[in-house]
Amino acid sequence: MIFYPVLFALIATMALALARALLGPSLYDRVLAVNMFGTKTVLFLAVTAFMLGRPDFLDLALAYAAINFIGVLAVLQFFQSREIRQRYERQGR
Amino acid sequence: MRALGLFLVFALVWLLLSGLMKPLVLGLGVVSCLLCVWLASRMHRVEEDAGPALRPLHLLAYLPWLLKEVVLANLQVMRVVLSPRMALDPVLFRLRATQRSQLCKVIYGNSITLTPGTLTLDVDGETMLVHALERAGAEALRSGEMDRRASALEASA
Amino acid sequence: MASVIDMISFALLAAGGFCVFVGGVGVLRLPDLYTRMHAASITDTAGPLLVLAGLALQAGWSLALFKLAVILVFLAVTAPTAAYALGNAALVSGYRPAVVSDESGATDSEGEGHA
Amino acid sequence: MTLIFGVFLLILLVIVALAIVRSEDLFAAVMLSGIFSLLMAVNFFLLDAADVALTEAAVGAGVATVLFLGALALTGKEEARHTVSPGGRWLALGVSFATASLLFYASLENPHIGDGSAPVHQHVAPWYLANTLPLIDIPNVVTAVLGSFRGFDTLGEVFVVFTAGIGVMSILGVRHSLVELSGAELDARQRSLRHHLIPRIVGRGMVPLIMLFALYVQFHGEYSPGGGFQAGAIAAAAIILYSLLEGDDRGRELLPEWLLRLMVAGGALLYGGVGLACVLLGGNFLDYSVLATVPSAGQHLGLLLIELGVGITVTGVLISVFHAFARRASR
Repeated sequence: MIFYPVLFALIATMALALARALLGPSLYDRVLAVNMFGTKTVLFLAVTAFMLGRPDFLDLALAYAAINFIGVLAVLQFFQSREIRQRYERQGR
Repeated sequence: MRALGLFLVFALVWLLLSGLMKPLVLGLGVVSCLLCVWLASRMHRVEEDAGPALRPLHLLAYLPWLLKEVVLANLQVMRVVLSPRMALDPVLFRLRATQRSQLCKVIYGNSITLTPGTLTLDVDGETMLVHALERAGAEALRSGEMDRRASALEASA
Repeated sequence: MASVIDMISFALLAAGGFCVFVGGVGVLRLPDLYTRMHAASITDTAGPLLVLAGLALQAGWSLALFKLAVILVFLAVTAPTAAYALGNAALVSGYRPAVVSDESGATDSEGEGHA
Repeated sequence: MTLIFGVFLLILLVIVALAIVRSEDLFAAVMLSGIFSLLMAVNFFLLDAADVALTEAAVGAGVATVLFLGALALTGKEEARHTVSPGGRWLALGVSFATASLLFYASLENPHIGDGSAPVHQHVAPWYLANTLPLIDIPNVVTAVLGSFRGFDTLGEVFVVFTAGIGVMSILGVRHSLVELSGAELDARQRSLRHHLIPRIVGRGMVPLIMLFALYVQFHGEYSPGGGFQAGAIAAAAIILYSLLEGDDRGRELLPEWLLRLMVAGGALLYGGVGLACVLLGGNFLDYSVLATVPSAGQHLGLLLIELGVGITVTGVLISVFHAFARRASR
């Protein structure tokens, strides 16, 4: 019972992050929304593990906490190499 | 020496994660820890500079101070977000980082980001590019207290 | 005794939920990417801190307590790193902040404006 | 109450799915599919399917976004415009609507969530639940079903992963050293996150820890959620993280390609080999009871080995696919 308020808050925040992901306007806002969504998921899974009475299921939250940031690093690398290519193209012209 | 230390840390993490004391699982744990030590040593073969080491005891003193800063900064940013007319005055500025070791510079940069209201955008040698939500946050960073405390984490070589 | 712990735990969890929600509102309300990242930072620091502390009281002295601590450490280490990566990606691609007094000259140097 | 949370999350899921389909900006679609995956994991978890949720977590959070971005770097950022005649559009709408109505109609006949009298709970499920402990002697029924009772299905899955890996490598992994690289391509290819201090130092610390966690998941599949598939994806995420930070070439130094190929084939071979060993020892294919003098000990050994095979193959395939994309990414 004591877990309901926090779960409601988390789901509401997920909806807000989703709104940001849909609204954009820039690509980076969408990345921000996904990243935020990931943290909320970690917390949601952790709280749910206790609500279901299975604290050993915390492994899931742990997995997310450990590898969720890899996606954002891939985003940085994506934009970086795109920028390099565009700079070369500008010089080429 | 370094490998042994890593192995002990990994073994401790494994035991606390697993909590199973069956011989088979413990044996697999030893194998897993050895595998991770091997991986870590392969990674560090290409390490260029290590820099002065981190002082663990100072870290213990640093963390509570950081916690206090994080809580205060959180309250500040929440106040901004909830105020009906958000009077924003964001600043983008460069900041000197006096840490010599890479690790301590990272700790400093991430501490700046961890306190809401300030955000490290780039690290370029001695300077960091920081975005602050309010001018007050920028002034607090410029006063250099966090920089000093992060530098104190380094062993004086 | 147990009920006192439950009540403290409840208070921590609810406070954490509140912080997370305020951060979410901030991400929706604030005007540009960098300012929104400050709001997201609330949900990455105060939120997990309070929620995981509340759960820790529920866990008591068990292995779950260690896992909660590891989750908190991982979040504390990776969240600012992800924020750096995102901010830097925007910077590299020449994203201009909406309102800012620029005292660094970083956004004028290179790149083109980018929606 | 769980039902309300579940319904709310499913509504969010539908919104995300519609947005993915509607979006013409492929980058936005990739990011939204990240959210889709997170929502799926939470939903699986609420339905008590922790093992599935962990798979979704490992693949969706660590690997999928990276691979999607790799694919995006190969193609364009915008979805290609394809022209459909109005008649074709109406036909497509009609077919979709008919299929959806049929599915909806069929779902009316479905048992309710958690209904104890549902057919699935009458036939094999009770048998699995009753016999996992006496026959195999492990607490996690999912692993028992996956590895032993239905070990043959899982063997098939491993070979699907194996085949998929071979397929991607044969399409993308073709060497093109003869192709002349321009300066931009060469530069972009060599670019890594090496000069970014913060991700680099943090990533270096995280890689061994993620790997340790992957091995923990691998070897605890019999006791808690996890097993070969999940562990393989998490381990691959660790190596992919290293490759992102230090550049693809250094990633290939850390785990050389011959080793990866060995892993891709060796894992599947190990799984099949265990099955054959069972036959040679006088049992049925993949009947691990004959592997040791005590049947349950044999089951333990068999499960350990086949999970290891699954983990090795999945790790090898995912890393190989990543390398195949990264090598092509700057073209």
